[in-house]
Amino acid sequence: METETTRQPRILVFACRWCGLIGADGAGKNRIALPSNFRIIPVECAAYVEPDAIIRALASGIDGTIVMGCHVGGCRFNDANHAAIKRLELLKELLDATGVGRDRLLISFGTAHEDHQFAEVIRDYFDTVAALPPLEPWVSTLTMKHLSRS
Amino acid sequence: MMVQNNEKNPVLVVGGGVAGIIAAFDLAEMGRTVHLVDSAPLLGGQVAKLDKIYPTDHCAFCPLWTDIKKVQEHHRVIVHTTSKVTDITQDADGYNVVIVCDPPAIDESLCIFCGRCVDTCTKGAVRPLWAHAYPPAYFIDRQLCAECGDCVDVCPTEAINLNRTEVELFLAVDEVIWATGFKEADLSTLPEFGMGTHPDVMTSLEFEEWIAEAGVNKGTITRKVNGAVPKNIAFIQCVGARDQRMLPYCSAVCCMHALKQAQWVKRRNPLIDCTILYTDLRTVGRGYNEYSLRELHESAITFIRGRPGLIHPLPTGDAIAIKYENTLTQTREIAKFDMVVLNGNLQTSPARKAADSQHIPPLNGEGFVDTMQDEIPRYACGFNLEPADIAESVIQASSAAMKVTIKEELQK
Amino acid sequence: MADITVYLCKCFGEIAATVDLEIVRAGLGDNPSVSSAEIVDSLCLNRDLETMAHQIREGVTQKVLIAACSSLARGDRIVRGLVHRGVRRTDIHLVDIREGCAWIHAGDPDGATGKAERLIDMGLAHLENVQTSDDVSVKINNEVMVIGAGPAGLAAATSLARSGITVHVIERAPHPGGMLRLVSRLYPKDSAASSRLEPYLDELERNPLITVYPRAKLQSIRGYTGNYKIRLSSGDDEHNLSPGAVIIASGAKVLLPDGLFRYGEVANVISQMELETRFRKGAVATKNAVFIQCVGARCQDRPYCSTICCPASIKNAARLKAENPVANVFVIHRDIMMPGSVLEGYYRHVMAQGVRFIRCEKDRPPEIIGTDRIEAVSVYDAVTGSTRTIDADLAVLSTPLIPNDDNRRIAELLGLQLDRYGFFREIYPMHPVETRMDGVFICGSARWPVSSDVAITQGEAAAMKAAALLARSQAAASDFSRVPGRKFGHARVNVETCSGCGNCMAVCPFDAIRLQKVEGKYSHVSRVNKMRCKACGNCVSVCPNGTMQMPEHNYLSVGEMIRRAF
Amino acid sequence: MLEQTRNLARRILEEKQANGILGLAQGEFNIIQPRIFSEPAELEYLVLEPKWPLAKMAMRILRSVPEGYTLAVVCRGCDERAIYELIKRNQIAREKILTIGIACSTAQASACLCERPYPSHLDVGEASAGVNPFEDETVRSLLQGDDAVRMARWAKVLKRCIKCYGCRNSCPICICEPCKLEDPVWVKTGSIPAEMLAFHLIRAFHLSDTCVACGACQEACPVGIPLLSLQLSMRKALQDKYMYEAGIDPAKKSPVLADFFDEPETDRDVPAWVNSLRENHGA
Repeated sequence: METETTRQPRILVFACRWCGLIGADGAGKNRIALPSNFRIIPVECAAYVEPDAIIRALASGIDGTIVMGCHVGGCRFNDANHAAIKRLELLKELLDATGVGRDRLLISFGTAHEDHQFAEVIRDYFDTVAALPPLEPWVSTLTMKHLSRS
Repeated sequence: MMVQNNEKNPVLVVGGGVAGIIAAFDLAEMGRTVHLVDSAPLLGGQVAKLDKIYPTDHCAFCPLWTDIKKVQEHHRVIVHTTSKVTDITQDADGYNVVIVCDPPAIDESLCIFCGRCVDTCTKGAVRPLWAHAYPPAYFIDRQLCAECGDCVDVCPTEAINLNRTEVELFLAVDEVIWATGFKEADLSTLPEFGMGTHPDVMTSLEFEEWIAEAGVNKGTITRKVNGAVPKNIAFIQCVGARDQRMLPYCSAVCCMHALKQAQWVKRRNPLIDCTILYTDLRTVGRGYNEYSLRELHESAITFIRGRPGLIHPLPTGDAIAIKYENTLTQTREIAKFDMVVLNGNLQTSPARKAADSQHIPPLNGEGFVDTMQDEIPRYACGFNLEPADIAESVIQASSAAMKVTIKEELQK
Repeated sequence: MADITVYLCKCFGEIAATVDLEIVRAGLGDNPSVSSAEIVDSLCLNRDLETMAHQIREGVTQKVLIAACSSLARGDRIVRGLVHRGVRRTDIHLVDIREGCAWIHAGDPDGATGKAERLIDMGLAHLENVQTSDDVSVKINNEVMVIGAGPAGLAAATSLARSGITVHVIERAPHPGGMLRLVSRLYPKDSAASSRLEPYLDELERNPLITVYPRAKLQSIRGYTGNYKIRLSSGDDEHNLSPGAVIIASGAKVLLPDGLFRYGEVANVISQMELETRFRKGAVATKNAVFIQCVGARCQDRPYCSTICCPASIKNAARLKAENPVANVFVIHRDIMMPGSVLEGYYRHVMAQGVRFIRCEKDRPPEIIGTDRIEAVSVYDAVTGSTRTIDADLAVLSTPLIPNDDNRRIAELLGLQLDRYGFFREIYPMHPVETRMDGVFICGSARWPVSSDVAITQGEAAAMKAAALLARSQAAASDFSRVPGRKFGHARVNVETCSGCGNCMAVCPFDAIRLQKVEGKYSHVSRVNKMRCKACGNCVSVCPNGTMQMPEHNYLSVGEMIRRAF
Repeated sequence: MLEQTRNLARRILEEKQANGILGLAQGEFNIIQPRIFSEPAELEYLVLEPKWPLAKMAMRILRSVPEGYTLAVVCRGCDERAIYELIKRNQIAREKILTIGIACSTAQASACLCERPYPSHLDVGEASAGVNPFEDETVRSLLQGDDAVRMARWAKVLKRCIKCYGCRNSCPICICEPCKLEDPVWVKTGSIPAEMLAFHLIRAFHLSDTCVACGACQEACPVGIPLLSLQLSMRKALQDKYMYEAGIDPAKKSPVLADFFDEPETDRDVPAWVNSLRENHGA
């Protein structure tokens, strides 16, 4: 296992099945090369993503999280993603206040729909997260051990 | 090969655009067997070519795809893609239709999109069906194909067969719904609009494709001629429309279409100036007029009332000159633009081959389906009936489907 | 316990070329929940489906994890194939290791293999914790209630009745007809409004399936798609209806131009509707008539275009001109809104008749001249750039349609949404007559101002949708999906732990959640209406203590997936 | 001020506006503790100091009272806001409760870093000016500097946590049972100090739009973690974006629970799209 200092950032993506995931799929179809250290959890709608899940992910030693949803105005669920945006932007405030850093959560609504944009978002975000100060002081040692299987 | 269908009172829907899809789905839900015919390899029609739709500013593809999937998966809808209605005759108990299907060389149901055919093809004849085709599949352009058969050998799933022949299909249907939509009229008869004189003079659908996020430029706006970022773009309205020489009617959708495109240009690159030359800004519909106001105030788009008298590239070729009169300031002006988008030349696409014996469906002087000629009800929706945007087409489609249903009930 | 079979698809080498499936399979060996892992050449081309399904049906294994391409590619076919062969949807999980892994990490085989392992582990985590939400099935009553008996409502009612559906038409006025009773003639054919109305009235008479409730008022609406419970009063007597669907065709009302263009202050400055009334009384003799468009429309407090005022004015202008060919008839407009082929043709025709059009500017509106009765209209002609004064003995103010006052009440009763002006909001432009409630449809000017022709078309469209819904006598809640295929699931409340805080109710985009009064520690618990729930999960993410869950995607599986992600 | 309150309370009892008054009573040995005054005579024992959060107590009392019982609560600004939030959450029936609003002293306000040291319905006392918490030294030290600095400071204070759940238990809004903080899925159990991120951020975020800034959490904290500072930035964001403050109006739901049509942000209408990484997309 690579050491904590040199390892690639770990990024968790919550992708809405109807835009974000289609974008990811398109990136795959066009075989756009991407760093391998991100995982996608498909959700039915961006509104599905509990802020607690984001916090949990960061607490579990994941360095950055992305929430991808449909264009505002294009949500399949009658603008359910509006409320999601509001919640997550509020969560960013909290992350910012505590120094976890607002960039540890990327809200990407709409831009994820097209394959190249998905790739851009992922690449940019890897750079962004790599530039952030390490999260270790925040993550209890227990969790790190728990995670060290990868 | 001949196929004679024997379902109970089937309906034929000609055209797989939004209108056709909805009409087919509604009838299928009502228990009718529906044959949905489209000449393209995929359903979706013109809307599938759009990048964004007004007034929601949301991708055109997603919602359309939802409905396409619903139709494709409906057990009562039989979809005939890459097919054409070649002959249609009417008798006492309905229509007899001949459909000619030209099956694609690659069987979409077997293609796993591995792309080996693309790599082997020296002619570049193999390309993806459509950026948004799900499930993804490749498609061989027979014009470019040299029939070398290399792709057939490399295909792991034996999906490719280069010598498939046309299939003729004979259908007996109770009713036909015409939903063949529109196509862009040829502008060569109106030379003053300068179509074809410069690569950066293009029709709005070409422009839409050019700036599409799924398109070649991935959503960035550049000039065709040199790939540079344009300084300014002119959108010309009522090109060939509301014009006795070509299309006397108003194409209804172009004002909003231009507003939409201008707004997206502004969003992606605020430095590009957008100018719309219009006659009347026809923004009827929920949120449409507000949309145009938003353009005016936020996006800072220039509106000029006037129709250009001449559009011609400068001798240097680096810009296009437009000569017009601003009818609100009563001044004649000549302006230079980097790109010119021509909007409005939308005509209903032929519902049948011109060589047909009977004239089914009967068309009126402007090319729209005449629904009540000599008291025989005909059913049409979308641009076959009247210039209409997505919402209107869909409404007309459902209404046509209802009419067909009622007709059936009345006969009982 | 070991009950999950894992299938690893080589995809003709597309996956195997990058991801070392052998390593992946070896890694699965020590996973307690995996009973067996198998590598296959291709899953999608219908080869192993039957055996896979058989194994599950026979109880050899209970759940199956498929590591293949994305669901958008061909994975969806595999899943549907298995479901088609009698496997529960929640027992199958598809992990995308082609698009999402092999193809985008072709340059990094180790990374790709590692990722594939993790992805599959996450998939297992999901399968271990996934639950199935309970579905409900309801009877769809073969009745429809149509609110409003204007052109839209009548068209909807008659077409539904003709297709064999019982229709209840409720109308607040004493007689059906709506706007068709108020106007005298209709554009573009200039036919009498009565000639349009009569066939419908006959149909109402003839057809036993249609019942009209005049002077009706909605008392209460309960129930859900397929089985609404409606109480209404018609005149003095009460009625209880239980329709399967509701069509809203309540129309709109015309704005009175009070305080605009000296209306009511000088004589012969009248509104479009007053002119219609005069026409219905008989011929209107005028020498110089002026129509003023966009009165109280496309302005600050009413920025929308009301669609019908331009054609209406043009129709009446043409009629005035026809009744007195030497009369001067002007239409002062800001943009002539005559889209399409029919209207544009009509516009040209009327222009040829000699009706004259003057384009003014928004911030330079025309002025009515005259002390007690109108004498002239002074207007800035934008096209000539000059201000001119037109003699006028009649000025007609063309005002927009505005939403009815009781729209909000109806919306609250049915859980619909209104747009910013108060018209009923459709769910999406691709579905223009459908609302966020399945089984409630909107048409005519209640949705957005339209002419009688379009209203009739929309009425038929709404009827079509209602009929399509009623075509099945029985429907499961999971059928009413906003997305292709069946619904993803339904939110489920744990009534033991629900504190009734109401966050879920406030946030639900489909108004599917209600608070129910209960005895005990907490005064309320929330209840999910499965017919309305569309499984967006908004309620799940605002629920403070995880009482609200989506069984197919519950917090246990999410938490476990996060834990196993790296 | 005390006398005023007693008189008001007496009147309420005499006029049967309420069956009981919840307030602080000075018992023998000068022990001060909450008490329900049912008889006007008892009111001589009523005192106002010290600050004692009564909202949750009122909620619990009202759960067990007979039908038609009304309770009047002697409450400060924060108590009233908390009561309003509990009403929003259907934990207190509007008609069952009555408030006797008293203003806090300037000293109290500055001690609590309170922006509104007075109830919106003020009965007794002079409303003293609020304090801007962001001007406080400790708050600034925690909320200023770049991420690494802030993280280090927070880590330092949060390491002290002994996971006594005092912050949650003392919070007038926290009413859920069971609580996510005790669920191993969200917060690892059996680890002290508590998993900092998970425990504290989840707790803080659950109160994002309902925290009334009463400061009960940090007063209850045995190791003196400045927990109120976690909430301040979110409260500010809600005030700036939606002009919303928890507990001001019992009828107004949190804007975070509505879509942009019902609750547009003050500076922007429905956002065309959101990409918090890159605002100008596609260009």
